[in-house]
Amino acid sequence: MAEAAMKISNEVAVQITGMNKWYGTFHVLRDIDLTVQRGERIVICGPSGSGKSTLIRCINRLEEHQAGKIVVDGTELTNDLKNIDKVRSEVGMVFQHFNLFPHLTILENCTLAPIWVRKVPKKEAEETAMHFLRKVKIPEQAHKYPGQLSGGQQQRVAIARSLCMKPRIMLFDEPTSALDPEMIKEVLDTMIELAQEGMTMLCVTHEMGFAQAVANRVIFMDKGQIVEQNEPKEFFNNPQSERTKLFLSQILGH
Amino acid sequence: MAEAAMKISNEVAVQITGMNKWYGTFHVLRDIDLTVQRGERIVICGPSGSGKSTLIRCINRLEEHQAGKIVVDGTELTNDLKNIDKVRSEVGMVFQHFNLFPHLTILENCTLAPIWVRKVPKKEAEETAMHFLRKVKIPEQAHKYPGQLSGGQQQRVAIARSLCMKPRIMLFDEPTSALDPEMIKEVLDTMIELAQEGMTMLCVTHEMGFAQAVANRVIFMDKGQIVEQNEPKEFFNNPQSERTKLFLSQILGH
Amino acid sequence: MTAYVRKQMLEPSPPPASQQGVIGWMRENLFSGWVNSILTLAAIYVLYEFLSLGLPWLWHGVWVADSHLQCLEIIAERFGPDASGACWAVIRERWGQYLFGFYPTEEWWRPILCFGLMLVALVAPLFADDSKNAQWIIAPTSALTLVLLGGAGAPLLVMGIAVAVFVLAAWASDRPVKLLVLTGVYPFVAVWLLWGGPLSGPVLAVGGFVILWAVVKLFSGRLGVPLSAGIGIVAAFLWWTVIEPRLTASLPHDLLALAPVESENFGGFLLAFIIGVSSIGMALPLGILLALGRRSDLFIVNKLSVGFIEFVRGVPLITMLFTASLLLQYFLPPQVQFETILRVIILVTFFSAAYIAEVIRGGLAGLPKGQQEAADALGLDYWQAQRLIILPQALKISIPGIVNVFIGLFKDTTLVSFVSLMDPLRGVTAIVRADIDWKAAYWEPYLFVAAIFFVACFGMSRYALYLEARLKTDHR
Amino acid sequence: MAYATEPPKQGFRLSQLIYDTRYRGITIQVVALVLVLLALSWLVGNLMANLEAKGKDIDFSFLWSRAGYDIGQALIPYTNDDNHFRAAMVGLVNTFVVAIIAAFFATVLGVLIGVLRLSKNWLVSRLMGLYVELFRNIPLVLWIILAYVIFSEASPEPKDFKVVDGVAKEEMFLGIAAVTNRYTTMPAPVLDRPLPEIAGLPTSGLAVILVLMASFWVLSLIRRRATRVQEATGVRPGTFWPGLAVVVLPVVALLVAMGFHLDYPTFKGFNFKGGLQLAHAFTAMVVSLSLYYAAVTAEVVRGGIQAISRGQSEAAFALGLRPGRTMSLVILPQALRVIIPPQISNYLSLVKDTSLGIAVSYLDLRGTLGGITMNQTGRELECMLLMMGIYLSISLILSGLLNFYNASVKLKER
Amino acid sequence: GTLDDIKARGEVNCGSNTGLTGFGAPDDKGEWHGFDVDLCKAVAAAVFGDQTKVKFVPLTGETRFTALASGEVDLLVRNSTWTYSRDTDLKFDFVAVNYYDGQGFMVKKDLGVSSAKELDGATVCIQTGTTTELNLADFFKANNITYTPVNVADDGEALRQFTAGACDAYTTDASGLASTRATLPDPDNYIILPEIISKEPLGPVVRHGDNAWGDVVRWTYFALLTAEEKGITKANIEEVATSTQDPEIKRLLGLEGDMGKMLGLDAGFAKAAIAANGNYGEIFEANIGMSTPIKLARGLNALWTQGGLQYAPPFR
Ligand SMILES: Nc1ncnc2c1ncn2[C@@H]1O[C@H](COP(=O)(O)OP(=O)(O)OP(=O)(O)O)[C@@H](O)[C@H]1O
Ligand SMILES: Nc1ncnc2c1ncn2[C@@H]1O[C@H](COP(=O)(O)OP(=O)(O)OP(=O)(O)O)[C@@H](O)[C@H]1O
Ligand SMILES: [Mg+2]
Ligand SMILES: [Mg+2]
Repeated sequence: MAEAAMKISNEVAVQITGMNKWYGTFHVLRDIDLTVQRGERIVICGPSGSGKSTLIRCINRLEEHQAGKIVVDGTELTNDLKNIDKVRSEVGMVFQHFNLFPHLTILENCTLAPIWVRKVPKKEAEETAMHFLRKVKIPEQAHKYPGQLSGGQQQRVAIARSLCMKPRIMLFDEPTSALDPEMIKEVLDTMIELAQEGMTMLCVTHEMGFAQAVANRVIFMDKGQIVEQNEPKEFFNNPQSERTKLFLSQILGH
Repeated sequence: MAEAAMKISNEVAVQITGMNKWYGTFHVLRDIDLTVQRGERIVICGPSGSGKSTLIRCINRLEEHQAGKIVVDGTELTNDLKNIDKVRSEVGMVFQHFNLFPHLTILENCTLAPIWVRKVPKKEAEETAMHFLRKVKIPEQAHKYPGQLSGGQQQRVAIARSLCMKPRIMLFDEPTSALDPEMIKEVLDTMIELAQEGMTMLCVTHEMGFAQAVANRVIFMDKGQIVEQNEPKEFFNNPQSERTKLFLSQILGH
Repeated sequence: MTAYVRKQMLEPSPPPASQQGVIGWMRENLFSGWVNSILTLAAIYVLYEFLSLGLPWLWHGVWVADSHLQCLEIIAERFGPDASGACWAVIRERWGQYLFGFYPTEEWWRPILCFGLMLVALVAPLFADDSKNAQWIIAPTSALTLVLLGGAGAPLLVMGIAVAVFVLAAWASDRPVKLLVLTGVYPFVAVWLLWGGPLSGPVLAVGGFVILWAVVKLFSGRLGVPLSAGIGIVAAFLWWTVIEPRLTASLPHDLLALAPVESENFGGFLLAFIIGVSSIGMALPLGILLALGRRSDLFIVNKLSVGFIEFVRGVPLITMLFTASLLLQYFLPPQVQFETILRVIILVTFFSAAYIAEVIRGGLAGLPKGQQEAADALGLDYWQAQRLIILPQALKISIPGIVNVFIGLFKDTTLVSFVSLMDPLRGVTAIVRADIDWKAAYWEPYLFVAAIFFVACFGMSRYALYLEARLKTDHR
Repeated sequence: MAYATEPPKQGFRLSQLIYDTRYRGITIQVVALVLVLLALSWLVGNLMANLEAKGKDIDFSFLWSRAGYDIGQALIPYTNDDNHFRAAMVGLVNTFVVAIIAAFFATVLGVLIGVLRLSKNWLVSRLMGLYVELFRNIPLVLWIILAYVIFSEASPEPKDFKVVDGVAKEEMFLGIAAVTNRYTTMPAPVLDRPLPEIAGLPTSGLAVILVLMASFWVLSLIRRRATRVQEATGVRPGTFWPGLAVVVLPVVALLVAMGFHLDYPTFKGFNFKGGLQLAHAFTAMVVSLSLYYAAVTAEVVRGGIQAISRGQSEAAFALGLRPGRTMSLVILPQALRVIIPPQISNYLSLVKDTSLGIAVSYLDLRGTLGGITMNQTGRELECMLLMMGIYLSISLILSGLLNFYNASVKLKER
Repeated sequence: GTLDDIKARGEVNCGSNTGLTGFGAPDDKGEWHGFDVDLCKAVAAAVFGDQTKVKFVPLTGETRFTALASGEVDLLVRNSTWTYSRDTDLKFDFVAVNYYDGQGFMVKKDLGVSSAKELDGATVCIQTGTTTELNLADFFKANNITYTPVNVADDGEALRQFTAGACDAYTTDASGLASTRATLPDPDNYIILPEIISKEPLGPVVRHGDNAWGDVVRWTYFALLTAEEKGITKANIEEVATSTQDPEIKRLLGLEGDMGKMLGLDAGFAKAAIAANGNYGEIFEANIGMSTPIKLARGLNALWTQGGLQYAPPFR
């Protein structure tokens, strides 16, 4: 893969400072500071329950943070609904369990948000949708329903659906962990392609191959904190913290 | 593996002539002719939907054929229930999804049919069952329930369950395709052992290693017809029909 | 881009003050946002209104009085002339009728023992593989039953037998399946206990079933189950109609006899339970057959089952009850006469069979097709496969549904008052109010009955939920 | 024997009836059919013999003889000179009126309660849970009786509303409605210039319904146009106000043309005059059925919403859809598939449960045809048959609807 | 016939009121008492010589005739009015009239009404499935005034409605009104209007066509009447039996002739019936007479010798 193709600008895409979050009295995220440049591809890993999902869900306000500041693309996330709408239409998200809408066809899944949120004419929305479906290599499934597709295909539809909103940032929450091994590859291929086109990405994943191939930075979280972050090569070959070492030995030993 | 150990007698175990079957108006099996000698081990392969499962399900009358003749062990399969009962108690079958009875222990799974169909005393049935469970290497699980076993173990129980009926012919319908890779081997080993003891076997599978190791004959089906059959070596190295070549290139290329 | 390594792990800190303690809890759960705040205030207002209406009335309740008028006098005297209050004295005076109808007071121990035994008999099918909960049911049930038996003045011999049975049950509860014998004989024991008469009655009745079983066992190999069952039923019928009456006549009448109790003395919750439990019990086999019939691909069998189920489900229970009490006699030979309660049980059995059939059909549909195929491949015939493989699993899945059918049915037993049986809601209440002393007691009986229904039904529905949850996690 | 060159052809043997898969099914079915027919003929034979012995016959002509009794609540014209058939129809209409009104309130309340039960507000969700459990676990008849008793025991007498020296003992609700211990009174819709009746049909009401149906048709046209505009330009023109106008204005115009106004009940002499006076039997039935089925509906609604996993709304939010749109485009279409089938069954039970009006002598179908008529004419068999037939038809129609709906919304799967 | 069935069964099935104080209601032990109930007991005594061999089936106005027609009960003693159509169309036999009644109205005193004709526009509580329902419709029609019916299932419910004020007037048989009024805590606040709008001959009912059984009931009843006429009471019956010289009494008590046999009963059937709860007058007084809370006068139900209508044909 051509590393050169992926360029990082100096613009800031996401800026998180001193962010804290509690569930009840449980302190899930502690003093998170994170700056993501436009075009950066960040992989987040860490043991289960360390707050990875919560962190990226805070970025498009699926969860509310209680202290600190999150600025996405220049818009600060507060209780202001307008800001939240703005951020959400700039940020795409792909879930572990795809969460496609089972009562709509693939095409309708992809055009729903553009039509109702972006107010794009239907025809145009459908063209865009077909474009992205072609990109994820399943244009011929456009008129089927999600239930008729395999898991890998569904996840690719989920990616296409996000892309149809033309987001500037994409969030992935363990996009491949609910898939059978043979399907993981098709989804990762799609994500790699996306990365090569310069999309800003935050990706929670344990696919270390993927991290090494495309990430600019790997972030290791534990107990709600960012414990270590580094370039993938350094991170994998020369982890600094004890915890990181332990974690890596576990997942790579697998 | 000692090829010499597997001897084929001249007795006919299964004789299928001019057999046809339709689902509604859909012609699934077309003019099937097949003779299986006692002691033969036959592997059936072919693309999905080609009628492999239907063929072997016809042999113990899980499906009814509409034309032609099927004679199993000298008994013709007609509408006569007595014949059907006879054939079924001579023919064991192992399914893709094991189909163990979840409300019975492993031992009960294995003794159920001998007790109720063969009218064997319980004690004797249990001894036989333990014998075969030892053979498939899980005697220690006898008092557990199927849900407590791994997939590979379950499939081995399914094989033992069939064996307890002392069948003269065994049918396998993709016995390993629902298993994780690491478990496939344990099941295949059991099957190979069975083959070495001279059991007549018809096996639908795409495990080509297995076919090469134990089969006397490989049958390739497509569109409800037997397209090609040959010894494994010949079949794999020197396929005759175009379709076979295409198919082999696909599954071996995988 | 900078590499970063955290030097010092942060300890969790408490959330901001606004999220903590009672205040935080209230902010979170009661006053998050103005919609919620309004809802909370509205809810508090509604609660206040209800409590201010009901509480004083309950608080002013009078438990001891000879008549409703006296109640009113006592309340006026204690709480002032304008105070209103409940007159629970009517319940205190008449609770026996609400529970047992006119069942003779000195024989109350019989229904009590019956009920205790029922719970123990149910343990085997309901907790077949859950010995811990089985013990949990058996222990308090036994204790409570024994206490109640003592309270009702049961004879010492009976107490002894009860103790023996419960000890036996407790001993067997490590593997509740062992208690299935008890489940099997329970119906006959219950009939004997409730209606009385010589012990030979139920024993001889069992004989019919034994004959049926023996015939099926003997002939099913050659003739298939349906045919041999038919022969067995005919044989059993002969036994019941021809042989049993003669035997009964020739046996001494007072052999281990309990004082007979007439059906019309049954009333109150005793009646509700008898109708509910026996209908469900008898509906179960019928429901299974109907469910199998509905799934069958034999055209006529299928249509007959569907027709029956849809007919029963399409007609209100009350019309069925009217039919039972008013019209059934038209369809029977004139010399055949049996009691209303029995007829109601039969019709309610049909009624619940249709609903149970639907529940079981759901259970059957929930089974993978492979189970039937595996049974076929092993050479089991249709009835063996159903009995050994399919039904045990389908029934297990269906138990919560069946419990829910039972709850519905139990509530519906109140309708039998419209065919002149003494149900707890209207039947007993009408009798109580026919007494001049209690003519004006409107609310108390209803509330009392409502409370009992609530406790019973709520308990059972929780039990159904618990089962459902357990089935869900029961991957094993 | 010398000619036996080919195996003897197997003829039909009796044992094939049991052992041959082709015939065995037929055997079983024939046996079952014969048994059922035998049982039926036994029953019918008994019936005939019994009727004979009692000198009765089966004859439906009593339906055309004079009923002779009055029905308090008759929504179609009826006097005691009309025949039993008409009385039965009055009862049937009463059944439907209670069922429809109760179904309406049960649905509205049930949805509300079901949604509130999922509320994040602790107190509210607990209260709703209490409500649901309370109603579900106590027999419906008891609720009916309780409602009835509350209305007649715990409400003031009409004369308490009499204004004496400028003050009344009891105030009317908003000055237009009141619950008294005799009846519930509320404003009555009155038409000054109703359309002439044709063949006893309430044409004015039918006209209103027709106009409403036409309005809704126009509304759907407006919506379709809005969708077309949206598809073309991306912006959906507002449909709420035009829609409201289209639905409301024609009906209002028609009502005004027919001289519609409300007749308010007022207290005159010893009683309320004017307005609608609803009998307690009716109100008790409506109230208790509504409340009871609201609880049942609430459970269905809650189940339906909970069945749609949280992931669906999160995905919609992540795509930038607002909560309102998420509800209407993503959650509801899916939840309805889960909710509607059991809800149709609930409606079915509700219709059947109107027969519990017997507890308060509400004269529904069971009260007229299966009650007074049956009793006065002694035609219990005929009346029962008719009644069962009618209930059965209603239920078959409803379950037909259910099947149709199920087939039309089935999710496509692999 | 029915009589044989009853003998085979060992008890008489009697359809009774679900609970009308004085006429038929169970007490807190489940024992049935009342004017109608005692007639049934007398019949049981006549058939079996034992007045306890009777089973009471409580029936509402709506279910009573169906129950009788279908054979559910052998005898209906539940203040049922003898009418033409019930006798012919419903195929029943009214074997006698044990109570001459008429339909009346009860209102609250403060309604200020003194005649039923002033009830224009009133709400009237009425039990469904009764002749009163039909009479009411006829009465208001004849007087060209209107009313709103409030249907109730039984007497208890009617009373509750009426006292709660849910209806202006309660209409039923005058005897029922009296019995109901008597049980109210404040009977003086209620008045029974003078109009009797119908004739209500109440009596025991059996199915058409089984005259043997009808005769049993009829003559049991007449035996009670005759006993009153002849001064035979529960207390003195034994003494009368030993001392009497009156041939009719002798026939009645089975001391002479075989009257019982003609009915298919024992010779002493009438004696047993009378001994059960006394003669007609005793039963009347014990259940609904002036000494009870119900306080009904004999009125029309006095013996013919005392200016009433109760008249028994001779035992001969
Ligand atoms: N809604 C919630 N309420 C309370 N606690 C929660 C909630 N959601 C998550 N948590 C807790 O917060 C912690 C962090 O959760 P999170 O899902 O972010 O972890 P994660 O790193 O994504 O783990 P995984 O790899 O298992 O997905 C966990 O301990 C979890 O139990
Ligand atoms: N019950 C049925 N009714 C109608 N068509 C059926 C039925 N069962 C199978 N078929 C069809 O018959 C054809 C052959 O099915 P079969 O299961 O025998 O194929 P197969 O070779 O075993 O395929 P696979 O490798 O996918 O198991 C397929 O096209 C299938 O869709
Ligand atoms: Mg996570
Ligand atoms: Mg297959």
